[in-house]
Amino acid sequence: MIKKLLGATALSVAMASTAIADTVKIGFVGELSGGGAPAGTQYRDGALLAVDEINAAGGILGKQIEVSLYDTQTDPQTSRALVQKAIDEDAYVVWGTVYSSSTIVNMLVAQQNGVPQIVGAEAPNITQKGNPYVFRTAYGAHRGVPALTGYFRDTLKAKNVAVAWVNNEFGKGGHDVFIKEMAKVGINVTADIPSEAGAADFAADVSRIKEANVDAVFVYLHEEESARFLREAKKQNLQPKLVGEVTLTGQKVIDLAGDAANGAVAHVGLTAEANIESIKEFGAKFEKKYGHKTDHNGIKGYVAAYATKYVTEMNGSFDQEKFAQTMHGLTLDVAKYPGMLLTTSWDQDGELSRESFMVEVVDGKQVVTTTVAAN
Amino acid sequence: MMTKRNMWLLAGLIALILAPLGQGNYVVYTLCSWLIFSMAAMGLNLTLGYAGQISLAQSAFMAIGAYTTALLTLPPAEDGVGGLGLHWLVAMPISVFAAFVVGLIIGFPALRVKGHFLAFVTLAFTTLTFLVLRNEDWLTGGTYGLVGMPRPDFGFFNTGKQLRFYYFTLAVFVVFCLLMWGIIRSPWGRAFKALRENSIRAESLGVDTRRITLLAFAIGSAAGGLAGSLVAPLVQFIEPGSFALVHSLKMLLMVVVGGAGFFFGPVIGAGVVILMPEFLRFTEGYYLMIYAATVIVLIIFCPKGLIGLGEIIRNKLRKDKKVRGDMDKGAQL
Amino acid sequence: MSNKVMSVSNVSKRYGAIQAVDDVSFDVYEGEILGLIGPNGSGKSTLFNCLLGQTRPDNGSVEINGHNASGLSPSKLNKLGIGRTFQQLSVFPEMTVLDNIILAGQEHHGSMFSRLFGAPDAGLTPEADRLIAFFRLEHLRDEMAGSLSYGQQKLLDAAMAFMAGPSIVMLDEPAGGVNLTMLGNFKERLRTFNKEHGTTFVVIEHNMEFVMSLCTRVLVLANGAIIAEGTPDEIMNNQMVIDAYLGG
Amino acid sequence: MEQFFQVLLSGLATGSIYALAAIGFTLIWQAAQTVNFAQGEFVMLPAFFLLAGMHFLGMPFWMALIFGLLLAVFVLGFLFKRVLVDPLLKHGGLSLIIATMALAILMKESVKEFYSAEAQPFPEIVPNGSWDISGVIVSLTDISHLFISAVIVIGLQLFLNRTRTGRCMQATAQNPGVAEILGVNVKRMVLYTFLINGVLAALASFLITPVYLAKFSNGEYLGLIAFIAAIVGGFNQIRGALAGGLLIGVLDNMTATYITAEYRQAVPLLLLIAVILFRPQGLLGTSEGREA
Repeated sequence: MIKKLLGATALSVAMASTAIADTVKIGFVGELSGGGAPAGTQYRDGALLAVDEINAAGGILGKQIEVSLYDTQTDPQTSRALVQKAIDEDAYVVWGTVYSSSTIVNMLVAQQNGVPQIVGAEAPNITQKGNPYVFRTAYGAHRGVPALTGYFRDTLKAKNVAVAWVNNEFGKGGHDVFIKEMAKVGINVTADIPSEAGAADFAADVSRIKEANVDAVFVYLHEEESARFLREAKKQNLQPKLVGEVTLTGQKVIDLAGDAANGAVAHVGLTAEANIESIKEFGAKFEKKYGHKTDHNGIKGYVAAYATKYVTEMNGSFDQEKFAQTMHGLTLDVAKYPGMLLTTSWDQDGELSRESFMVEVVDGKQVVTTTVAAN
Repeated sequence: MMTKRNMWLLAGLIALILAPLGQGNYVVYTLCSWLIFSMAAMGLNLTLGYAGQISLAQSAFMAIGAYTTALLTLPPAEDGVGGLGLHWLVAMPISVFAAFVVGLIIGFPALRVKGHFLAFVTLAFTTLTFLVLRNEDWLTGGTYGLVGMPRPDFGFFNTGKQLRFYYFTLAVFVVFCLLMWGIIRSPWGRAFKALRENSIRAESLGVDTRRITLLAFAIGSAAGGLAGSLVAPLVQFIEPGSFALVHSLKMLLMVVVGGAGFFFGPVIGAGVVILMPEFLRFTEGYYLMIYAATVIVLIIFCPKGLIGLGEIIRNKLRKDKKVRGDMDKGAQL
Repeated sequence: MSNKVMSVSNVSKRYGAIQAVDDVSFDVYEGEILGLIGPNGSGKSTLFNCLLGQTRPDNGSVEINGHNASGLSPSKLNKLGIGRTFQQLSVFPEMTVLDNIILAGQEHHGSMFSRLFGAPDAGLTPEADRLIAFFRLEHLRDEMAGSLSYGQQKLLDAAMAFMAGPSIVMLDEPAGGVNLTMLGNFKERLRTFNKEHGTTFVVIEHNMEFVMSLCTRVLVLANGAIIAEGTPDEIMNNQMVIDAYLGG
Repeated sequence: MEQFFQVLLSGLATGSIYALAAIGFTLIWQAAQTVNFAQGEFVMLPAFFLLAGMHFLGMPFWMALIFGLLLAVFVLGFLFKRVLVDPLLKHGGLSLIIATMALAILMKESVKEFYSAEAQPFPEIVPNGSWDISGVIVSLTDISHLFISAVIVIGLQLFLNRTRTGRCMQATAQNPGVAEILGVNVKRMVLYTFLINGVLAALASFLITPVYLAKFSNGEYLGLIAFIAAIVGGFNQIRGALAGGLLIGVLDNMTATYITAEYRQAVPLLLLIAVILFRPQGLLGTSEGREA
């Protein structure tokens, strides 16, 4: 608690000093408490790290960035109100939320007010609603999951697969894409097993997969559920390869699942473990500032802040409509724009693409096995 | 001729009319959701405060109201889940009625059991409602929910803008309060109160306790339906999670904190839950903790909630002034 | 003798090893004030509860005004014309005296719907005021019942029992905890009501003096059975009764 | 067939832990007419006491285990009774129910804010290991959960039936008035019941947390399951709560395996509703002493 209070004070001091100067306001709307806090606070920390750097280097077009934090408590309706509040308080751009269930609600508000919003959410439908003001920092499941299709078909040569997914908007998004992808390449999904968010007992799920006699399993669960699933799979001695998208091989999952995580494979859009200089450097800066490791949400927040800077400077003004226009179809090359960490492009829907990685857990560590080109 | 009470009510109404002026959209939005939750909580107050039954189903009834309204008012869709494109004025009464009927259907068997058993049955009902809303996506849009419910347009008054929607909500709120007040002071309301204060005595005076409890429960549910019917166009997005069990709990605590059994208690309770976090931003993540602790302290030391606390303080201040006139007479009786 | 208004036949109730009420039968006649007395533990409260639908007797039947009333709920009995008071204070403390009285009458007026959409007082205020005046509670009409003194609440409790115009009023220990002045007042009111309206009373009471001076007929219960019946004079001189009280 | 036995075994193992929480719930109901809506959080919390002991106070695992147990008994038994239940009993069941609901929120939020919002790994009480018996994986964890729960339940039964204190506690639960007349120190017996509930909650916590991982929200589902188990089995009996816990554990797993995963959570709830409406004394309960 003390750490938290100190953090809050430090932040307000920083703000007070910058508020005097000519500033540009950013509204950070994220999951700072509630179930989404682990993700939301990472997103915030990544973003604030970038803000410090940008401000130290002179800000955006000479203006210092002033970030106001709004805590959604991981509640979609609250997040909607808070995006409204951020906009009422003249936010130039809104950063967040990380949870898709919140983004899907609050993006309507930003759209109505013509305020660009850079989100950490990954549910496919966010960029499928024709909202010209929403932009991702990590691509949605409908981009990520297809990257795995080749792995199932060519590497694992799977004929029958199972899918274990969390039955909420996050899991359902990934699940629906996966089913379509498998149908395309003629792989049978013989066991289709949803579970509740927060589910603790995966004995039945794993047992059904075992019975289904599949070649591989696609595990699309949140981090904690992934860990519980991996442990149960180990307990029941489940043989098929466990394959995930982003979460399954996360550091948190490895910490929780222990050696049960070994051998799990995932396609990861962003990973702090990637053997890439820029990301390693970011990871070191992050750990130095906050005393704990970053994860993909930290990278997302960092990227959101830098994207805001680069796009604005390209426009030469703080015009929100122009911001959105510029960002559509934009590619930011990491060589020229180091803050992006990786070369990143956005398409006409605000969907993002950049290179990604196949990761396997070996001896409790994420190891990048292949790099997947941007799509 | 204005009684003191009417003066207060008028002052309150004027305050509500003036409150959103000059405020940003966010504040106006929050005020809207305060009024809406007040209505739901006032409905629950009928069940809890007057009839003395714990219900954890209020968010489920809000869900019934919200989804009914959404499905009736959404424009028909070419693909996926669409609605009937009806006007809110048509959709609202149907939603309220639907909540009322479901309230009767749930309440009829459930009220055979009372107290904590009713709490469990309603708790189960809320969770079941959530599961149905989530799983039956052909009707409810499942976990993605329903988006884009139109705000009602009354021709001369389009509620699309936030401020206008607030006045629309306020109008509904005032009408709702008048109706509730009518019920409370009718013989039904008297029977509700009698039931809470001494159900055995009430029964011996010919009050059919089971029927009256059921009615209190169903009317309370209908109020939940009305609130839901307003949530749909306010948020313009509904999904099962917005009506999960935790929201029922929240409303229950609103009633208790404000003062169960007091007409305007839930309005204050809803204010504490919805408006106070604004003023207590500095408490950060601790808000809910402080809130829960306050509820416990309040229940222990002042079971009548904040309104009751106000009364105690007022009586303390007045004590020396007023000596009860009938005291000496009472002593010799 | 006049008409039977209540007829109790062979009512029994057993709690574990204790036979609380043992095959009790008696009749109540229109317009009488019947006293039901007995030492502590004689079963009179249990009998009362059996008659009033609070407890289900093991066997036996009750008939009221020619209707079979066995197993009816208290609210149904009330509709059949039974008013009652309680041994413990049983008013609605956070309602006004007037509201207490109106509540006692409203369920007998109009339908469910007219009670919702009709007048808030169901048109009962004049009648309630008459009753309040009868029990001399006018000055407390708009006070909360909970703020009344003990004796006043007892009066209010009784007044509620009368409100619906019952044919039989059952009084459970009406004299308990009430001071003498008030008791005389109360007795006089009961007698007047009995005379004016011809209402039948059944009274359970400890206070012998109260019963003997009020009742027209007295039943004596001991160990769950009726051991004597008669006018107050007869009862006071009955050796069995004296034994039961002194020996019990 | 292997699948059936596999799921049955898992269901029994989880169900035996549900039973521990349900038994505590039942005891408290009997002794003090307290419906504890925070029972799930009571099972969530002791795991964090243990973790705090290990990580903040630097205790070795076994010492932290004892520390967690004692702290749980003190906080969830003694303090809960003194601070919350005693002052509220006079206001009636309604207030107490609402207060325990608020308590549940308070406990969850406190753990989240003061410890962590994220799930924490939790040390295994029992070593890993398993046997493959003709296709059915029998893990040491499952077996020991069943075994430990059985020992606790039998121990509790022996204590209640064979010791003087235990019999006094039972007399108090059945009829405090009579017990008082017979010279039983009723207040003390009620306190013992709360302490025992603290012990049961702590043990359930230590057994289930290695599987569930330590998280502030663990109690939400566990609490619900404990109520359901207690009510389905029969509110006024230990064996009822035991049977209810096992039944729900098995039923939950069987539903997920053979019927529906989407409506998995619905099955215990429907069972709950059916029992409350048609057999409110519970499947094994007797109707005596159950005035709602």
